[in-house]
Amino acid sequence: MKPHLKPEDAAKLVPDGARLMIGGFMGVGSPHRLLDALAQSGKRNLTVIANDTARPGVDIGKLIRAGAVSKLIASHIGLNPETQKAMIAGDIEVELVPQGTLVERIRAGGYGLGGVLTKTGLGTIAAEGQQTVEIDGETWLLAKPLKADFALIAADQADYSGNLQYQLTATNFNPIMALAAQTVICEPREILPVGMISPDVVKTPGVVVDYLIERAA
Amino acid sequence: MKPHLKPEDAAKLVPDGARLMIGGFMGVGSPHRLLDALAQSGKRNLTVIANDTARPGVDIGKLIRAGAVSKLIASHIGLNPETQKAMIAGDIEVELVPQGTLVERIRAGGYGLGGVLTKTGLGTIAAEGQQTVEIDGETWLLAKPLKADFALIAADQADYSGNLQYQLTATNFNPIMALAAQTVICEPREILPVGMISPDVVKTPGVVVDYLIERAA
Amino acid sequence: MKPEEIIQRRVARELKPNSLVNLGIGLPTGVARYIDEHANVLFESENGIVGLAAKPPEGMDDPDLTDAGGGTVSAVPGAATIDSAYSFGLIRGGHLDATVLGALEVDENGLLANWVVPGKMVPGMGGAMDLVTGARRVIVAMNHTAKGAPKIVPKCTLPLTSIRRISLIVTDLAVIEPTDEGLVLRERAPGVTVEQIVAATSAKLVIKGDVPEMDLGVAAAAA
Amino acid sequence: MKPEEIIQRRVARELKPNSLVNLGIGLPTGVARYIDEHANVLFESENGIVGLAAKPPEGMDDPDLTDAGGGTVSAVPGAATIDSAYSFGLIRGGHLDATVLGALEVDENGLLANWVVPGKMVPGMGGAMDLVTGARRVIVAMNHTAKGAPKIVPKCTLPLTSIRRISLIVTDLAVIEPTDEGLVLRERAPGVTVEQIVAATSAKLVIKGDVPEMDLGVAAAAA
Repeated sequence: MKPHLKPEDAAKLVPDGARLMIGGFMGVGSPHRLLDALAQSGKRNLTVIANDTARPGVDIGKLIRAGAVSKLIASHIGLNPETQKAMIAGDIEVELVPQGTLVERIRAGGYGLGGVLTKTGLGTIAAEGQQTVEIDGETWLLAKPLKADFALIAADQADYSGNLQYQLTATNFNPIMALAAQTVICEPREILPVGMISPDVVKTPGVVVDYLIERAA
Repeated sequence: MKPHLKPEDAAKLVPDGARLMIGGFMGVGSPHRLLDALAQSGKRNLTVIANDTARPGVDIGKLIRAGAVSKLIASHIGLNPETQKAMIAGDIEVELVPQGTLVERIRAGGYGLGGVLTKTGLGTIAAEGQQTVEIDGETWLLAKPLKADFALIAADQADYSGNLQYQLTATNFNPIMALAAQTVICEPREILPVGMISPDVVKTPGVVVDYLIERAA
Repeated sequence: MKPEEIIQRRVARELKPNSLVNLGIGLPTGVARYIDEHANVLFESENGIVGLAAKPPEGMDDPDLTDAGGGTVSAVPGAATIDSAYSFGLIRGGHLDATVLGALEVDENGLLANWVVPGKMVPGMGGAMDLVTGARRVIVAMNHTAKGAPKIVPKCTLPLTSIRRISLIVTDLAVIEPTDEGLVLRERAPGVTVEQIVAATSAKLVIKGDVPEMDLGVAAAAA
Repeated sequence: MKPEEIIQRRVARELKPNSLVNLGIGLPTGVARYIDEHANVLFESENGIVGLAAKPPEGMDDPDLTDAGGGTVSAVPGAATIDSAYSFGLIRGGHLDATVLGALEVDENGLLANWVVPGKMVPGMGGAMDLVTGARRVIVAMNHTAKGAPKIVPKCTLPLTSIRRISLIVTDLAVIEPTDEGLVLRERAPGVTVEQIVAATSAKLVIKGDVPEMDLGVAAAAA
């Protein structure tokens, strides 16, 4: 059986300065209770890799508001003015990455690839300082792998052994991040006995998950 | 509704000299009836991209026995001596690719990537003549994308709109190949009305599938 | 007819039956209203769904079924949900037939800037760079001018979204196609003259013979 | 005890509780027999399953549930099936704790050749190169010699499977660990002398002090 924790105890596993991947897309499919606990725990200097920072004070936006984040790698912060303000003030170093490139970089990290080659961003300011590769006379942009200390993800169902299943658009970055971090903590909507999720529906095998967040009391 | 065909009519769509991706792993998850029809149709000069060629006279092994294949890109032919014999005789040009690299090359083709960087095969004869890329002083092998004219795949269930679901180890290369070919022909075990496969269980959205093979009469 | 409706109706006519389309948040989203429902145009959203449909009835929304803006949506029968990697596989791999998005500027080379105003607005590119680089057709849907200033300019002053030429520009005044010869003026909005379009455009337009009026798919009387 | 059983029993003791392991077809597959079932070692097969189990009862097999050799298998409760890309993501991304596979040759640098005999046998590498390059631990399980000829050699004469050094060699005679100092002889099979091992090995072995006998997890009497 997979170790299971209360959100506040999971938050304690994360040290100041940790590099986190956080699932979700505008908060949809983010580990809500875990982010609550983390924002309240007074962490500092976190690096966050995520699609976005949701809205002010919501989900990842809570970490931003709490001043817990010093570095952010994301594709979009347009709906969270607090993140933009912190970036302009120099409180958060922000690396903006095209969304498709961001997810491939995370996947490359999890899959042991040295990177992938893409056309996205090539020739734009988003490619400045980045390596290009010539193949058969064509130029491609190298997207380098991303890895993290922790992946904080959400799932719809988990079983006791940590097998995960996701629902609808709450899937997004979660299954990709589950492979790219040293320690994977998942907050599922519900936890079921082993065998209750069909092997074909499992999208993340439990063997890559380290901790489950217990259901709310 | 997705166009649906008998296997023999689907075989007619494939011209001599076509480049085919064929799903399956030792025949498991291969489009059995479609391969039957194709082997009987007297095609010549096909290029086949597949994990393996199954066993003599079985599934892709039927195409080999029929002399339909002039080029093969695969990871393993050890269980089909007929393929090995044809290779040694010079009747089939065989490119052997590590399995993980093969599937990433197919995925890169389907995902619009210029390639992926891997350590697999680096420094071995399997890497001869291939491009390497230096990143931060480390050497990686470039795995270039593969695409095809046709993907001939199998699924467990399809719905009328071509949404596909796969089962157990019959999944293998099928969902990856479904994105990497101009024309995708799928032979499902059963075909169901739209709405009978949950959106979360669909692994290949019907929009990338071109034809379904009808059930056996 | 409001400028927005002109744009949306005209873009709707660009979308082919059985095609897969991504509509940007805002004005482009409204294009869906004007698609013939029998045409079976399938909408996708880069946060992970193929088969997006309009907002659900009040009280029937699900927080786990949303569009790229985070708003709740519904879905058509036969929809499929996908992870972010697969979603961008569709977009970048040439499986998306068309994307419709807004622009800050488009230039004579057909290049688009729509993601950043340095020093002022830095929202991030989200999926815009992927969409503009990967979709088979990139259709810009925008007002012809912003506060009176032309948005179709000789050369983008803002950072580019992609170095790939877009396919078509549809505004409240005109339909313009970027080609090897430059920006070809294809159509005028109802009642708008070529001279008005030229005046509202700082880029050079290629004008060949008679420029027809847009067909908005509505009876002339209704327009 | 048969040579095969010695190897399988000894390898079984290398597999940690709660780890994910890939067993090659043939001799390595038999390692599973000797794993404590409470150790919760999870087996995967590169054709797309995590949680592989032994052959099903006659008549209860499913043609869609197979191992990498194409033979039908069963699965443990909580198994997950995955596509080939994900499968090699696990293997290449460092998620596989150990792979156990056979070898044609292993050399003093700990390099392995196991996929081709040029001009004679060209089966293809299948997943072998990925496994040897990507798994956290690579354990070679093989007979010490082939028809009397040493398989542990100064330098591989056959094409390498990977330029990565393997973790451990387990044979019917010895346990040998490739290290920076060379091939260290760690253990002897029951009743086998260091001299016998050295005689059956053409590579140089590093021998430090007393070399203990393998613990095969069976009572001495039974062995």
